[in-house]
Amino acid sequence: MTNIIKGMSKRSSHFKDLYKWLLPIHPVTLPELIPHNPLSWIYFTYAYFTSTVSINTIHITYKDGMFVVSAPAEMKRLWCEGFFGKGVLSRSEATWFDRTSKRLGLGEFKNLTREEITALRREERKKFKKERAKLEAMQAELKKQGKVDPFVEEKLRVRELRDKELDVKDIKRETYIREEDSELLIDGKLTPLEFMELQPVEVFFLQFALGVVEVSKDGSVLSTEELFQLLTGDGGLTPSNPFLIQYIVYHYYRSSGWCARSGVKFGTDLLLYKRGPPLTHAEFAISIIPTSQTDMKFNEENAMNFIELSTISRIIGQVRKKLILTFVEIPSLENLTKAKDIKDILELYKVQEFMYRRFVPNRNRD
Amino acid sequence: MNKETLVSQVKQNLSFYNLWSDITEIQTTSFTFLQGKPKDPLTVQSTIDSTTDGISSELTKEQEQGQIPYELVYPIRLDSKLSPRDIHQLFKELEDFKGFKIEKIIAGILNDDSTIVYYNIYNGLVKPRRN
Amino acid sequence: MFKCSIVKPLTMPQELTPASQPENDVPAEADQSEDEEDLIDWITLSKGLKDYEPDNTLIQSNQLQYSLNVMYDIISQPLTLMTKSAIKLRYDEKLHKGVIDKPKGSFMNTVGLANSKNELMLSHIETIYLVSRGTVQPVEVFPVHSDDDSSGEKEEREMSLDILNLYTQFESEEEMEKYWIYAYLKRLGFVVTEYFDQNETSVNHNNKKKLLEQTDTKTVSKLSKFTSQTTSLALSHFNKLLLSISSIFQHKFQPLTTYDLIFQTIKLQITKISKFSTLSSRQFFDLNVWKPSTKYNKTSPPYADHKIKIMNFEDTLKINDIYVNNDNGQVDNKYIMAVIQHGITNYVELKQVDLSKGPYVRY
Amino acid sequence: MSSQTTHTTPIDERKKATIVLIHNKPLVFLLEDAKYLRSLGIVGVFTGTLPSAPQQNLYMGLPLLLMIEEMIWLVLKGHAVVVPGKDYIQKVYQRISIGDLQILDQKQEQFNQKHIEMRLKKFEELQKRLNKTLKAPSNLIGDNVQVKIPLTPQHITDSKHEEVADSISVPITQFLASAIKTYPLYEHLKSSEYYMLPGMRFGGRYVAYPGDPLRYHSHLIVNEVEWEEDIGLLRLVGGGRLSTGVKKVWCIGSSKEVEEVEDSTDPEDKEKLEEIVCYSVEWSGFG
Repeated sequence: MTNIIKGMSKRSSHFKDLYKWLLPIHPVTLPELIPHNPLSWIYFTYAYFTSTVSINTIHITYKDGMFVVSAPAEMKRLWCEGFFGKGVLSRSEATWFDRTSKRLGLGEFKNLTREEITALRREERKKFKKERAKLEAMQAELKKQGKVDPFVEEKLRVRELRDKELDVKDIKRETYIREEDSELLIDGKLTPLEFMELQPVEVFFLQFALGVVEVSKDGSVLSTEELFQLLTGDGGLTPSNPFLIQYIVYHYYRSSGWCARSGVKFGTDLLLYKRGPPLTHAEFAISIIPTSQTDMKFNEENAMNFIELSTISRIIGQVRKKLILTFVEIPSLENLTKAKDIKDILELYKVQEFMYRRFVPNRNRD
Repeated sequence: MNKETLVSQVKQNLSFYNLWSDITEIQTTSFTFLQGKPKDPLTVQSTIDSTTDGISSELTKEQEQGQIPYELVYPIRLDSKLSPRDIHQLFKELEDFKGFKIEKIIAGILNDDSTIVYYNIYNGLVKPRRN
Repeated sequence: MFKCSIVKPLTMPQELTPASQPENDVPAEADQSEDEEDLIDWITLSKGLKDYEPDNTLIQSNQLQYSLNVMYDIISQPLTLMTKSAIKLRYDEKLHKGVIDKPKGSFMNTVGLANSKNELMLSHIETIYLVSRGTVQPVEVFPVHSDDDSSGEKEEREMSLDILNLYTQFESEEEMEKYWIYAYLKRLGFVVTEYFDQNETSVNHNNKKKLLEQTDTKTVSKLSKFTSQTTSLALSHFNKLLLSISSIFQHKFQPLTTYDLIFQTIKLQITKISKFSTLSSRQFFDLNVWKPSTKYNKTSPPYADHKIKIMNFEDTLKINDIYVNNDNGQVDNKYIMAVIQHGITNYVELKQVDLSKGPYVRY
Repeated sequence: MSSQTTHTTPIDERKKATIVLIHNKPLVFLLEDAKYLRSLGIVGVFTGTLPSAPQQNLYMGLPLLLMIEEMIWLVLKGHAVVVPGKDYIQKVYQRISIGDLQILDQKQEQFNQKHIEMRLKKFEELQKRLNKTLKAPSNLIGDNVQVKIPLTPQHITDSKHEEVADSISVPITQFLASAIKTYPLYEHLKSSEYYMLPGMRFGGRYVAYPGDPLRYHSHLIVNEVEWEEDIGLLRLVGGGRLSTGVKKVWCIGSSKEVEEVEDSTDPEDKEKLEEIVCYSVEWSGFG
């Protein structure tokens, strides 16, 4: 979508550098091993056993049912190193502060943010619709009089307007200030209102699988077990726990190297990116279907009917992604209670994936 | 997440992401709504269901004067249940509160990743937009 | 519209039976339409001319009426025109099959089965399809009484069967739905048969397997070429990661020099769902399909291009619907589901995939 | 093949259409009936192969398949009778006499004559256009005459047929029970002048058009939801997003039960057992 905009190249070296880490942990580099230099052996051996990934713990606060990261550097890191979280006042990356500074005339004009580009495109679209409406009104008038419409030139002009590409180079940003904005400014400085919110599955992955975060609730830091308890809820763990099912799938894809993010805007559970939202479009959309070997009622409740499937598959088709139905088989309660730890619990679940794709016989004849 | 957080998150999103003005909370018997003015007027629909012919004169007057009409947003979490009965109740309470017929409520649906999507819910059948 | 029939007494002259006619008069499956094609103004029915809504103009209602008239004209053409020399099909109500005594013609390469008497036996579905497109002429023997009948005697007549009659012979709703899908695919030129299991060890299949293995090794060799990225901040925060990971995952004490190794370390052992204990009500496939270009041979058919399972739109998709077993109890990992809603069919391809191999491109 | 042949009898003068019910599928076999239903705003789905174009699936012929809801509506409004397929065929065939067959034979002869004339004319036109003499195709020569396979028993349009149909028509009550969830919504949309088609390919039970689908784009994608059933917000988002993308509106319809009908001064309202409530959903265009 965005790559039709002139003057923007996703594959610039700046991008490569900014997003060089896949996760907020980094692989280590071992020193060079030179066969004829014994010193390098010693250094190598030392490094082999001591070196690791650089980790600065990221601080997450749990309040009002939200997992919040508010330090700008940590927000940046979570975004750039694996695309975790979402700015609450942004489409994805937390860019509200920059955007608002510019809107209020506080900052310098840099690149347009994704939100601004979207707004501009919608503006252009409105112009086109207005012109088309005019044309159609004229046509309708003639039709009533029983004439065939002669507006060939006008039609072309309207079409041009429709197909016009945005050229962001020449666009000047206009400031737009409302009464409400006064509460954002303290001594002429913009309050950093935006924070990043993480999904429960993201938080648990960062803690349980990567160990790069510290989650605090009411001032105290939660252990992995306490966090697990918080996320799976009170009242005893059951095999059909919604968080568990979501997490199994999230972990399954994240640990396979996919960048997994929420798929809600397309009516699915997850989107899988080869890298992440600013670099590649999502390739797969995941719909999770919990299932059981023994509980047929559970299967019936969780199954999707073909009208729902058809809806989702069309939406996913419209945005040129592939729909994956990820079935998760839940274990028996007996096995669940026997499990020793969280890892044991998670490994009781089974997964199977099916690609669900509209098939057009007419186009599959040879 | 409690209701206040939900409402305040949607309110903040309307105010500082979508740049709506003049946002106030409306508390009916069982629901909280947000009322405000968008930066630009939202596309107007023509209603064709005969049961919803009584569009509020207040709104029409505003439109005639070229003003941006107030919109009503109902904040709701993605994992909450919503039945036709609930929607009926939303319109009913809002109409009782306002004292006139409500044509449209915007559902502000909040996901657990803080994404908020807005969908119009009309009372009755409407014609699609001419894209 | 003309109203007529081809009801004839059984004592019909012998020369009208198919065998006495030259072979080139046998209707082939392909060229039925040529004569009529110029009568149809398809353009008037094309989608592009649609309006947003009725505007009460005369122009619009005239346009609609014109389109309707064209459509009615097309539909009102006699169901099937054929020469009297056409192939006669005897419909056997008890067998629920059509029988062609002396089969001839190219269409038979893809339909029916010959019995010991060298008659071609057609399933009900095949019969009704061939009748509808005018390839065969269906007849049945009927007793009729005369108008001024007082003796109560009845005469036997060979009567041409009408389509309605054939429709009433459908044995179930499922069979009728299967017919619609069968006919839909046949009209597109596919070769379609009732489903039968094809040996998994056929040559075709083995080749496919080999191909898959080759691609797998290619991927692996590409992956092994990865070099790790450098980090400037290494040594300080040591072992927090290693410890936290090794406490949860079986981590071989080895530095994580690539993201590949990191991903391997944090992987859970998630088993695949492989079997399903409870069978679905629509457990088996319904149709085998070959592409039109296939060199199809009825006696030893090549491996089917598609297998089709028919579902109703009011069904839900459960995992035991997806796991369709073939006769050997093996699970098929790719097939077409034809979901039917009031005569309109939505085709869906279901294919087992494994995304846990990760994205193709890695850094 | 001219357009003047498609004159439809005015609605009030017309006899009822015959719907043949075969394994729960309501089918219409006569063009006159199909035209009549269309004039009432019922389109149905053509399922038959067009003999003139048997290699495609866009334009289809008779029989016409109806939805159960359409069948119920037609019977309740007195526009059609439903006959069970097998009984119907038997009854009609029982009444065929030698005399009938002779008439049919004559009709076949007439048909053959007309058809050969038509083909000859076309053949001559072709020769004229090409300005050369062609070898006449085999089906224009001699006794190689055309036959026609009928769609229905040829007595179906006789008075005998009506007798038969009336004598074995089935009451609609048994179907009302099975369609109880969807019929009220269908009826509501129908009375709002919509034309309905099955809508699964757009993600709905019905897709509704403001007029004949041959001329107009569809407006609504409609699903039925029970009054207290959870719509599912993910489904609402999906439906709203999809429909906005294809220039339609995603709607849900629900039967509001009798005790829910608010106090009304209109006595008619109080007699109503239930009322249909519809809500339309679309993307708001912002966010």
